[in-house]
Amino acid sequence: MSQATAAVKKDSQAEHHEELSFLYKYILPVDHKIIGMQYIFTGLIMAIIGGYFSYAFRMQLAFPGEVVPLYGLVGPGEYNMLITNHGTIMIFWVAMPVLIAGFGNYLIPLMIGCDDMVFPRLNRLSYQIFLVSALVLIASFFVTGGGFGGAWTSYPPLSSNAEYSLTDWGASLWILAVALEFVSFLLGGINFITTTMNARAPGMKMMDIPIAVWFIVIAVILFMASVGPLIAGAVMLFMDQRLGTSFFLPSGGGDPLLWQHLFWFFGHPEVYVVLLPTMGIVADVITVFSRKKLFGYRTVLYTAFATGGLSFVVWAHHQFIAGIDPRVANVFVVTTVLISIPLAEMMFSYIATLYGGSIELKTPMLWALGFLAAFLIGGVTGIYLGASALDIYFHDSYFVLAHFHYTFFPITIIGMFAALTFWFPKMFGRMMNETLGKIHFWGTFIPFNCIFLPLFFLGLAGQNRRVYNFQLYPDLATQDLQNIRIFATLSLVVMLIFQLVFIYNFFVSMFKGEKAPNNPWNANTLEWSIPSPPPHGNFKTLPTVYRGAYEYSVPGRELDYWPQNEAPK
Amino acid sequence: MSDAHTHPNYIKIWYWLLVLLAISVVGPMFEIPALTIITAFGIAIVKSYLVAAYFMHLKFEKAIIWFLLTLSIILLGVFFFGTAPDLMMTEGDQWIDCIADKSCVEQRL
Amino acid sequence: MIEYFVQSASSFAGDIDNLFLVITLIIGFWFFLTFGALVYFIIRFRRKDGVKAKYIAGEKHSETKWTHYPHYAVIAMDVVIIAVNILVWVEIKQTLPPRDNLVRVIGQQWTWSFIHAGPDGELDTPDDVATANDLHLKLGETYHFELQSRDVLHNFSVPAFRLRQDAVPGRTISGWFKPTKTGTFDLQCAEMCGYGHGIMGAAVTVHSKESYENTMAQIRKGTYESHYQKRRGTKTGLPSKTSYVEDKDSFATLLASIF
Amino acid sequence: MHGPIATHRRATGIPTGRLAVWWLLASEIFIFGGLVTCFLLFKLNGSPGFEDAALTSVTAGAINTFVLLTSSLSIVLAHAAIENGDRVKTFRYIWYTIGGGLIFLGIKTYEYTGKIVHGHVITENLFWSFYYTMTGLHALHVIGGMVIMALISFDIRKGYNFQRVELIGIYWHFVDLVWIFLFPLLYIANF
Repeated sequence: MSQATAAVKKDSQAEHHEELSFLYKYILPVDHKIIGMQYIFTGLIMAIIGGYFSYAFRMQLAFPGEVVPLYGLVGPGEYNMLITNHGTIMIFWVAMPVLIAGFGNYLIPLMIGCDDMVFPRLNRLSYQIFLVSALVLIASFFVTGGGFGGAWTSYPPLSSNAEYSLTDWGASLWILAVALEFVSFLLGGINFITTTMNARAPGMKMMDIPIAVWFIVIAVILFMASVGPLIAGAVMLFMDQRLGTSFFLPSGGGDPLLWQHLFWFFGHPEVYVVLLPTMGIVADVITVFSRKKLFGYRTVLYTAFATGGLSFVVWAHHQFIAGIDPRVANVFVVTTVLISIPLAEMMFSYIATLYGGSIELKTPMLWALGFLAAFLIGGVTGIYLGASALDIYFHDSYFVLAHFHYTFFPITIIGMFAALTFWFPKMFGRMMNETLGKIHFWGTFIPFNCIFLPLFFLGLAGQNRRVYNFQLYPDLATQDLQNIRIFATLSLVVMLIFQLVFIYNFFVSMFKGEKAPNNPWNANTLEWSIPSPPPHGNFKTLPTVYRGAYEYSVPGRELDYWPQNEAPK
Repeated sequence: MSDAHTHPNYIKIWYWLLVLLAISVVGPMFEIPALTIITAFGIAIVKSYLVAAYFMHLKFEKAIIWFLLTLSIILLGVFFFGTAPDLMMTEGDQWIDCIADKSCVEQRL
Repeated sequence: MIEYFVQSASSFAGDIDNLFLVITLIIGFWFFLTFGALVYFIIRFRRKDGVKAKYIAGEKHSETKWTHYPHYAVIAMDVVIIAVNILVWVEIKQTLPPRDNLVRVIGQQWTWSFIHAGPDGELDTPDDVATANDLHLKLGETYHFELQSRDVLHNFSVPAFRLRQDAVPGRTISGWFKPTKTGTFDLQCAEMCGYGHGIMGAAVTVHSKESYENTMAQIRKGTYESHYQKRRGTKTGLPSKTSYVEDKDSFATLLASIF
Repeated sequence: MHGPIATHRRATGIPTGRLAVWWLLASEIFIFGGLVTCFLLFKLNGSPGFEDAALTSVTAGAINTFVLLTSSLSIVLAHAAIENGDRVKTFRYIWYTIGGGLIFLGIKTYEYTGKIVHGHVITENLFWSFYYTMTGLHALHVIGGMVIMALISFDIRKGYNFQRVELIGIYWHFVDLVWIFLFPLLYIANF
């Protein structure tokens, strides 16, 4: 005992953060900031692939049967592969790595005031597994038979038998990549949770932690608690594919519905896994740019707990008409509609935060407010789908598609841009160009609505998802509906073109932008108290925390912000 | 390292575990289903409690770890009961498992 | 509101449309209230020099009531939604009204087979009439269907009937509908079922009594011309591409391209 | 060995390593728990094939349980020894544990071979699919634990990372715990 404690004590004194060689700084880093950026850049590259896929299949829908410029002809099998991998990439390889792993890695140690993650090498390992998973997924597009095309939910028996899916190795590599990605995030997640639980700066109480950190950690806990059964399910599916077992095959005694339950038991909490980090980031951004304390910090936190808890008991609303017992559906309707209560309360608190503020519409603030507005539409349309009877009409229609793009697009893309533009000065030590930033915002936000608002109406008209050519259905092949499809597609093209503005702004600002001061936005949290970009080891002397993260415009103070680590007089 | 607490007598716990193992092996020999379930799973729970509480020092651990482990078991229970109506029955409200009663169309499997 | 976009041709279509309307009214109210507050705050509380933001922690009751009261109202309206919804759900999915006729629907990659019960109203009897991709129904009769799948998941989806149900291999799922309007409607597969998912459609034709008997007689004699095939060649609204798509996507071509 | 200061903070009062192991085990509970739940769902449904549980060898299962329980004892004794600073004894106990793991895997291999020779392969029916999947995943955990234990034992001999004995111990007990539940599920309960 005594000897061991002595060893621990010796360890803690041994650390000094020297500058590292290029190899250890950028290729095999243990520094959480570099690992975080690796995640973000990998995620952005995957986002480009996912965006390219969406371009290809939207063009096919608007101009069926024609050769898509920069892609080629999209046949039915290829269309399935494109939509499947668009969904998979955007959720597992963009939303999760950028928002949770990327910003989680970058922000958690900075915001809670410590020098690194508690397990830096585990952190590196989890990124490397993630990278391998991304490469496996990309490899799956090029094997014989092409990439997997059974939709991102990969319902068996379609996904479990090559005879049905016609993508023998595509399906196996797909499930392998997804499973690897889960393992990577499990390892990363353990790191995040233990870091936040154990390594907070002295004085930082539970209620002083910035909402962004809280929400990332809650998201990770949700992920850990929901993904286990699906990892087991992935093992079972893989064995069905490769060894010929029949866990999900009715003729061998299995049940295809089992996969649906396993998948959605993970899949619904997953929605909140990606939502919460963005909600947290947005909380930080709107408080800074409205110079307001967050309205009801505790309320917001408790609603997040409630949402997280409820998210485990709503999963079957994805299966209302998928063959589950109709009596069970009633239970899930109740829980599903109930989940609107904490989320509505959270939304009300965010909007109430703006009340009486001093709002400055800088680019990050525009993104954050854009998120609130767009997510509001995504949220309210969810009520339709939570009602089982309406789900009879809307299930797997474009209404569902429009609904979840109104949640996932704000979460993933808008949230990501809010975070990138907000923390860009801290990451690279330069400011981004405001004008270009605003052009990019409007050039993304307006086309985004033009893409997905019309899709609600296509859903009302009875158009189903995952169909590669609606000309085959006379009721849907009318010129009016086709015009809507063409409009949505053209909006997508416009939006994709405007992303070039961001890429230009991002790289030019990274090298040529105006030098950023330590605290360009006059924010309170700890990461703004150190130089931009922070050195290896973050803090010269580790900070002590004296107050909560949102003490803006405190009466009786000359400055309208009050850094968390500023000692009281 | 574990904090200052007196060690339980590990050998004694081990003896108990072996006794329980013997019971769980002997139990099914009476071929009474109820007794089998009790000796098999009841004893498994007692054994796992002994291992967790004494060998894993859970008895001396902070409440949060208990909370964590209990929560994970509860969530698995939620999953079980949400899934059971579909998987544990061969017929329900407006559906029947037609493999079981061979009424299905011939499967192309 | 849905009937503005698509015809409503079954007895419960109106219920679903009404449910849609109820929910639209409720959430429309909330949406405009919340969205209005958001926009108003953004405009009203823009940064002005010399004006300092208010310090509101949102922890006192006088402050939290602004989020709590709306939130209680949300609960009340949720209860309304749940209640109305369960009524409609029970009617459509949990009850089987007495049947006039019976049809078995079988999905397989990538075609629909329909077995009409014939005059005796029972399946698995010699007078059954089997068709591929063509479902024929009599106006005003309550139909029960038995939904089965031969291979993977499929979904029996007829938007005009507001009807949708997955076909799960290994299960027979039953349900009902009652056509209330003559005409031919689309049936789409709505669950990803592989390569040909996009072309797995069928035509649902609701007949008057005489026309139904005629068609059935034609089918028995073998002189029947498929409504589904006839329909696919017509009115796509995109004249230039129609023939191209048509050739490219015929089932035989598809199969040939795979094997 | 050194690491960031963060690693040595303990705001919860639980050392970071131990906290992380507990979180790891919580996620493992979900993975094994998911499999066990699926197994139970099919078993309670009366799916055909589950009566084959009578064909598994209770003797082999019981011996394996005994081996794992004993190896659990030896790793906890290793932990007790390192708390007293007895590195030699710790090293020896860790290797006893690894030996236990090897015996376990040996018996497992013997069982697998016997079953496969008798035609009970993984595709025979759902019971055997679950049998091989669950015991296989468990065996992978045993192998992983043994490798880590071997690495730690050499650290101990060199005189550092003493706290890791407890961490691998907790993990090993968990592997033991999983087996305690697999044993009645796959070997005893053939009702």
